[in-house]
Amino acid sequence: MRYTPHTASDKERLLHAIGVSRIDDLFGHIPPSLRERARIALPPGLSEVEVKRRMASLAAKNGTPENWGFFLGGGIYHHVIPSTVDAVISRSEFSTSYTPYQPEVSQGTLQAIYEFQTLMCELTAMEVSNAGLYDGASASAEAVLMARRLQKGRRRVFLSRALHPQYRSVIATYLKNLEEVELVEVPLTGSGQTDLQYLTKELDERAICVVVGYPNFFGIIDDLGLLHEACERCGVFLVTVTTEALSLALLRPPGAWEVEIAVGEGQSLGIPMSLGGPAFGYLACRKKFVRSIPGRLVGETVDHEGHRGFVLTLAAREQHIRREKATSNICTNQGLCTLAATVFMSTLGKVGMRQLAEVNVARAHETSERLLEEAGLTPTFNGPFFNEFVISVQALSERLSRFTSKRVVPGIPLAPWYPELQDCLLICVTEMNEREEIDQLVRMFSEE
Amino acid sequence: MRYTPHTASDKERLLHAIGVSRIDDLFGHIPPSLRERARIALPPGLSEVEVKRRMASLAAKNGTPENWGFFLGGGIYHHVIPSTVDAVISRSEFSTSYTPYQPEVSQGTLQAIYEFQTLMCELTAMEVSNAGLYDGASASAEAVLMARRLQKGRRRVFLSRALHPQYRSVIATYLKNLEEVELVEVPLTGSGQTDLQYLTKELDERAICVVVGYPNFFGIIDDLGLLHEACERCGVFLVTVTTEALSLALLRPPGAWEVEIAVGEGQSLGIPMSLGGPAFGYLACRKKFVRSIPGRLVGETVDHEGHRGFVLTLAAREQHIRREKATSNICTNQGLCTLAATVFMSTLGKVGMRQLAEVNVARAHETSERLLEEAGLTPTFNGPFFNEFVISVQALSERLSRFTSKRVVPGIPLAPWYPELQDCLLICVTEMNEREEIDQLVRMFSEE
Amino acid sequence: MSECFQKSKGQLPTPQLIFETGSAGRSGFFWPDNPKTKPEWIPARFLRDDIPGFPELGELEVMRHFTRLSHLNYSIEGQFYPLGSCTMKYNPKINEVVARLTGLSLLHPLAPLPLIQGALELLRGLERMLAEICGMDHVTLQPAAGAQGEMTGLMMVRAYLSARGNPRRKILIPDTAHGTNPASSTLCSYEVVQVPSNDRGIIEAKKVKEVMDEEVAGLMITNPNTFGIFEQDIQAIAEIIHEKGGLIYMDGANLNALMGIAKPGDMGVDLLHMNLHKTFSTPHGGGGPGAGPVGVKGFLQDYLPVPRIIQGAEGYELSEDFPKSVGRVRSFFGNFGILVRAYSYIISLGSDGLEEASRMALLNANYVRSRLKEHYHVPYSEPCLHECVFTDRLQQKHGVHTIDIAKRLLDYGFHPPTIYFPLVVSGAIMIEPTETESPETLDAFIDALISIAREAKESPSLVKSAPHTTPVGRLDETRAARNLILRWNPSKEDGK
Amino acid sequence: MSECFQKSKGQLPTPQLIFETGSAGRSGFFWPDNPKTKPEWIPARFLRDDIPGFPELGELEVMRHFTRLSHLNYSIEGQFYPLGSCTMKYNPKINEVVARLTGLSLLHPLAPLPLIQGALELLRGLERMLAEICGMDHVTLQPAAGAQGEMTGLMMVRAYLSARGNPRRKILIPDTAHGTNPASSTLCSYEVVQVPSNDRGIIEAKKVKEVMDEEVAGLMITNPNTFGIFEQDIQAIAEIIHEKGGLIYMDGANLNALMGIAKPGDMGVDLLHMNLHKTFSTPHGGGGPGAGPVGVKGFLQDYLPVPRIIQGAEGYELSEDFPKSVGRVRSFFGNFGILVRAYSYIISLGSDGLEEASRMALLNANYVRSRLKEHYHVPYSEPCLHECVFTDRLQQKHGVHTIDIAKRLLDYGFHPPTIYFPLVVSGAIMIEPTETESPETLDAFIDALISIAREAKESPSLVKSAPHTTPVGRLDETRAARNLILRWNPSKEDGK
Ligand SMILES: Cc1ncc(COP(=O)(O)O)c(C=O)c1O
Ligand SMILES: Cc1ncc(COP(=O)(O)O)c(C=O)c1O
Repeated sequence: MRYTPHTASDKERLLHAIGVSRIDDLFGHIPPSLRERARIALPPGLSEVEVKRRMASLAAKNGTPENWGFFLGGGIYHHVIPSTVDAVISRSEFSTSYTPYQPEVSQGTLQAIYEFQTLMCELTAMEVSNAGLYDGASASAEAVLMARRLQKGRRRVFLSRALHPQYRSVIATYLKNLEEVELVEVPLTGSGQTDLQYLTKELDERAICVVVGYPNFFGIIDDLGLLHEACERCGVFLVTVTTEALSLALLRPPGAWEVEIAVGEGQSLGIPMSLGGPAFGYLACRKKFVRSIPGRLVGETVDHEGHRGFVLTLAAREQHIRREKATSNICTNQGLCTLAATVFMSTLGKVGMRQLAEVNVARAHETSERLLEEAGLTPTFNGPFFNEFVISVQALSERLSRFTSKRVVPGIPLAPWYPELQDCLLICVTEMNEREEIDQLVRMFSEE
Repeated sequence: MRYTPHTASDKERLLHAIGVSRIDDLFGHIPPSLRERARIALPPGLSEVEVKRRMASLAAKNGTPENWGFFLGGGIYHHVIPSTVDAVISRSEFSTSYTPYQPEVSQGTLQAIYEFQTLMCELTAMEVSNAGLYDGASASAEAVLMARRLQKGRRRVFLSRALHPQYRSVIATYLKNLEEVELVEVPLTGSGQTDLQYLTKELDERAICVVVGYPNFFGIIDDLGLLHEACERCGVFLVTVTTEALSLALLRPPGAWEVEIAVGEGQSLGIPMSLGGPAFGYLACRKKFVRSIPGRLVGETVDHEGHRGFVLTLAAREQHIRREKATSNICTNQGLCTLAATVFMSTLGKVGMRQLAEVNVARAHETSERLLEEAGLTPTFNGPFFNEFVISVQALSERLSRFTSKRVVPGIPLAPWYPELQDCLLICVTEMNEREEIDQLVRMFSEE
Repeated sequence: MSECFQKSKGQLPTPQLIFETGSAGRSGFFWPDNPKTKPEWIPARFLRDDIPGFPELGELEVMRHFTRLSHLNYSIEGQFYPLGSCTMKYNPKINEVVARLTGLSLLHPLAPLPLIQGALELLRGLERMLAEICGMDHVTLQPAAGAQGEMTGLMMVRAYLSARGNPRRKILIPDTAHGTNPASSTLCSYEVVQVPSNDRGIIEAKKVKEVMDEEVAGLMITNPNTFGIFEQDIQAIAEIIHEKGGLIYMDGANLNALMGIAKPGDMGVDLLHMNLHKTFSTPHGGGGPGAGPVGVKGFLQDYLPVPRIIQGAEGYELSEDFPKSVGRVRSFFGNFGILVRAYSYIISLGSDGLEEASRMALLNANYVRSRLKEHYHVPYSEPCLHECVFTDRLQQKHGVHTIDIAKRLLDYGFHPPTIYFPLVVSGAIMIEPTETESPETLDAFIDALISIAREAKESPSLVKSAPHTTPVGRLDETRAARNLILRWNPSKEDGK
Repeated sequence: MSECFQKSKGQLPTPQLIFETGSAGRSGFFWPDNPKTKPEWIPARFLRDDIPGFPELGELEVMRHFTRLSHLNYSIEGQFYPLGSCTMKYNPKINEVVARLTGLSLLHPLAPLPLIQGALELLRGLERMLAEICGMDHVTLQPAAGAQGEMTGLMMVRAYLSARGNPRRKILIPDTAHGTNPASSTLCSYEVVQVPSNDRGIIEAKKVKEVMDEEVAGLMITNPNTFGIFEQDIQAIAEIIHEKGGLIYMDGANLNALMGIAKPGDMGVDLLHMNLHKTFSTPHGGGGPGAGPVGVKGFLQDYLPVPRIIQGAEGYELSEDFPKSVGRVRSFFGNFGILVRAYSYIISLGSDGLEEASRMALLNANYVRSRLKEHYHVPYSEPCLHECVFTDRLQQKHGVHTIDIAKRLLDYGFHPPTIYFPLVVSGAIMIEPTETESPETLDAFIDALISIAREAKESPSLVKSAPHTTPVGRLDETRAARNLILRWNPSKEDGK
């Protein structure tokens, strides 16, 4: 049998030691009515060769940037992954270990998490970071829940309409059953930014927090300085959500704008797109909020000889100690993905992170400029953007099918989420888009 | 720069410590005439992304069993490779270590080689095995050289015409400059075996050894019992060469026929075809010949506390000690490939090795039977075979082009090496050939 | 390995942090062009300086750093990992291979449907296979882990009950439950009512009856429970709950005990989550990622989270058009890469393989239990399924506690079991060997535990001061929590 | 890691052999059908019984066994590996990725040409790039390693000279040469005449002149030589050799010192081999596989081994139609998978990268030399290129020898340098840091060596009894050679 090493005589021996004669005796106490219907109706097991063939044939039915012109972003990005990343996370010492509850034999994982926490603090310019959450969307929801815990008595949560629509849905799901909370949507301005005037008007002492994308779903950079000012006036938390973590290597980080909580999705940092998961969410905040943080934290300490070592700490916030009073229900998180990000950030380092971010900005802006100049398209918004932007294309859906026939996906149509943005396309350009690919995009948009 | 960690200030610091001001000063003593012309005219370096694209585009110009019907053997076989194999040999502790000259910190490699030696002894039923050689062909040549050392005064080497033609070429190359050696080719019988009658007649005290394929190049099993009898009468060594190592899991092994030296190619044991390399050659023999063995040997010993440990041993045979008197010039061998084979054989084990060999026999024979019955083809030989066989196909080359248009490679045409086997095709069927693939082969041969 | 050496040499007891190595200006990344952001693209006030404290290392330094760190970890492929409730079984390497096929790993979740048909076929297939294994009608693959599955499930309970007029206030949870159960309940605004287990380690129908009323939304039950004991009364309990209009949510984290042996769907369970990173053998990765699909009976299907995969005219489609749905619980479609591994695992094993997996899991656990029961106190005499629980009662009289036994096991080269859980048993030692361990490994582990039981008698201080051979000694956890240092600080080292 | 623990605990000092574990009938392999060979297919007398002694393990046991073994090894990605003459540089991970592309790894060497055009294009490209780097006209990629390259080269020398009437009898080889040089000469029936190096560590033209005559086929010279010293007289020597009709064969194992700095082709070298597993960074794999391409000047091209890649009308072709060729030196086309890695490495670095690699290799070696020269005796004052040689002369007076220094380095977490080679210097310690090591690593290594020099004075017995911290202690090599045990023996263990 696959992966069970027991031979017939092994079984005999074990049964004998247990003192029963058949394996069925071990669960003889399970009601027969259950036993009778327990048989699983699935095909017989496959050899590795057959499994590989099956999976390869499924894989062959999909399209990837390897065989399609590819300009998709919207929360998941096609970025370079240095070969160090997979080399490290494939090491079974990392991939097949458990949550580091026994610190003496988990220093590898623990130190790596401590390094991850440090890197995320530096990247976001925040004081503390946890060890990671499921994804950017649930991290946003956790941030709102955390803000709510810290802002007792308040009940309104403002979500920018420029926040990733799926993230807004997830936040809504998480909050739905907390009846005292009210979600308010902050409209957009013509530059694709969060409407500051609206906020200034609406914010008051009832507000828990304002959640904005940074950059937002349209790739656009909101002015966190002004937003934070508006929030601060009424003691409202500003929560930033970054779906494109790479942007923080270049943009003024949330911490520099003094936001209270900065969360985001880490997929850009060395993790393949993988249909959107697994990657990881991160949550960083001011140190004074540390006891309200959801998820794991690793802290530095010493052993009995005074040697530095690392342990999971402040566990009293967590479900396995605090149960119904925990700061979150999260247990298994996305450990190996945060390790991938740690290796990614370590490999690129100070120099490489900046350079990669600049390459993204340059390619995206050059492409945008060419689309306006050479293809005569219209920008939907005029706010500054990182590596994605929205353009308006006449007869979009018709054009899209022409792109498909040429094996190009030029972007994400926005209408399903933003009815007001009919015929608008979110185009993402990263370092992975080669010159010829961009040329083709411009050419195809130029053709009438 | 790629893979050199030196920053400008690192360089400054090192130069200062050395006491020179420029790196060029370090090789100022190299004649200027050489310096002037030293510039390498190659394109600039590429990023990982670019390298991957370049390599993928080269790879895309090739055809593999993943996208072609594939019945090629002839010394390199498409076999299953359990995923354990790559998982182990990718571990950098194995792949990035050096030859285990420092045993205290190389016990991993040393023990694995010791296990390899044991496995090869068991597989061949010989008494000792070395740690591997370059490939089956050079291992054959080394076996002949070894036999020559042990059979002083003799000078004739008999090579079966059924021995892999490339191996015969390599043996000829290795022996060409040893003027006293004479190569004699032993003809074939109608059953595709080595001509015993010829041998019985020709062998005498001048003969060093007879080298035969087992199975031979046509997949056919020579009767080693009769051959060894003929050799033994005149004190001639019988050397067997196995290109399809998997066959030894089922066939009576060379040692059971009392051959003196058994060599072969190990590619079948867990190593991808990789255009024929790297894989490894092996050489096993009777224990009394051990001091004449070429290549490395690992032996068991103890440390100062009496704990078992392993070391390279009998190094006095080798080039780094014995120099021009060494048993061989081999130094770097194919270490990681022998490790792959060790993992392969350990994963399959006693049960799996046998099973896999039986599957090969069954598929090859069933295919052969169907080609004769359903497609009406003629077998070229009638000797018993393992997983490849020769059939005669009228108007072969014409038919081959039809196969090519259907993306099937039905076998290896033999005419280039055997002019007498015009229109003969060597067809190999392994466990990797699925039923549909075999059906297609039979169908295409059945079409007129 | 070097760390071991260093430890025994008394030098460099822990490796450097990645921030403590390297040299200014170094990078392991090479990119041919280095453009600069123009002010007309992004105004300067939105830009930052370099990221302070980020590492500056070459590629080799990065590899060496993490390779060395890896050597400080225990892992399944290094040794036995008998963590109760965690199902640390072997993670087949083939799954890692197929998950890395670029046709699966390079998919974009917002790509047009024709580009992801293979992925949707896989997901649909996995939904069906999981439903069959559990005896449920529908499955959602979205939840990222067991806890998110619980939350999703409870939201469905709430939505369903709300639709029938009253979401109700309370959830019954046995005292043996995992901490995520109550924590998830809170997230759904349910108040937790703890149901005590009896002296056989299980929940009795009559206890449930006592607390069940029309304000109870349902029962969250783990089966087999965290003692590894089958909840004998489950069918009767389900009747009681159902009669009063409540639902049965099963925590399926221990499904590894049940495959082919009993289907939750036949026990009266209305919905459950599974931990693919346990029963379905995706690697734990030092803490994730996992996946926590939720299976439901037909009457709950309208409440499943969106998007759902449906069969359309031209292939699979994604639909959000389920007005009763609890909504979206995470972005995109869940932890796809993990789902791929679980799919590959299930088709590798097939019916018989899955059943054999559970059977051998039971055989191994019972063997451990029967060999250790003379040496360690067994709190419950009930037969166990896939895991077994002991306590430190016999050792306490020598002053040796569960934590000491656990740490001493490290010296024997074994990872400790889960300890101090379930909470209802004092000093619990919970052992789940899983089916992938050989009898010889179990024997070596059992022998180590027996030897420790002897040491506890004969030289308790040896046990109490363990571990003696790990890269670091027992760590001061109190200090970590009091004097919080949660990140390396550049100023500390560089004197900046 | 477990082995370290076990060591310090004094139990299980070495792991079990794979044959000592498992259980009869177990296998890590699963295949759906299990047919039996019919007697009419293969007569029974040609069949064997089961393979005695073969392991019987599950997949997890296999993985665990080899994972544990791996932990007993030093490796580049674990620590610095300053082996002189071995060029243990970092092996970029990207090369491992591309070498595993199935379009490269699943190619059959006897497939029709249209199926291997990409492979041939790659090989042709690599031939050209290597020729450019060395300044040669043609390259063969067939030789499997340096030694086979030497043999191939000498066969070409012999074939060329034979064609001109006399293969000649002798080969001149410096006393500093690697052992493969004389061993390869023997294989080609050449008698070795050793040329002594002078007190500057190099070969003098006048020494060569003394021994050169019409019976000498040529000179085999390593440049830079195995001291890391550039053979200053090489051009003069080449003239002497050429004048008498001989050829210059260069052992290019140390090419890592020369890229972009000096081309062998400009030095009068007629042919040379390169070790791709050194200069071109393919991993050493615990002893291989490598590749030893040979570059030649135009006048030797007819003698290159077959097959050769030629450009045909419909793409690349393979030709054996070179009647003067030395023939075939191995099956198929060489170690293709290694050639792929070298190709990837070269295009990654490009001109500037290759030149920088050599420059940094020189910088690192000179730095080590300058910092250590006060502490260890330097036999030659000549400037060094990519490696440097010391001896134990200063330590000998305390009874400490090279071997002790080497073993003591293990306690400091470093792999020892190459020792007792080159043979001409007594107690040689040959250090080749390579370009991929950072100055910080060099400093740590140098500090360790300085500390050992101090220990040699102050506590020589500590050094002489090293290593103290390795999984096994100093091993009894004499016993291994006297009481030969070259394989595990089933009968020994099972009492069969
Ligand atoms: C019984 C039980 N329930 C729930 C969970 C939570 O699952 P996860 O860690 O995947 O969120 C666990 C995991 O440890 C568990 O053991
Ligand atoms: C100087 C020198 N020449 C030749 C060789 C032989 O090369 P290979 O080991 O690849 O056969 C070596 C390798 O160690 C070497 O260092």
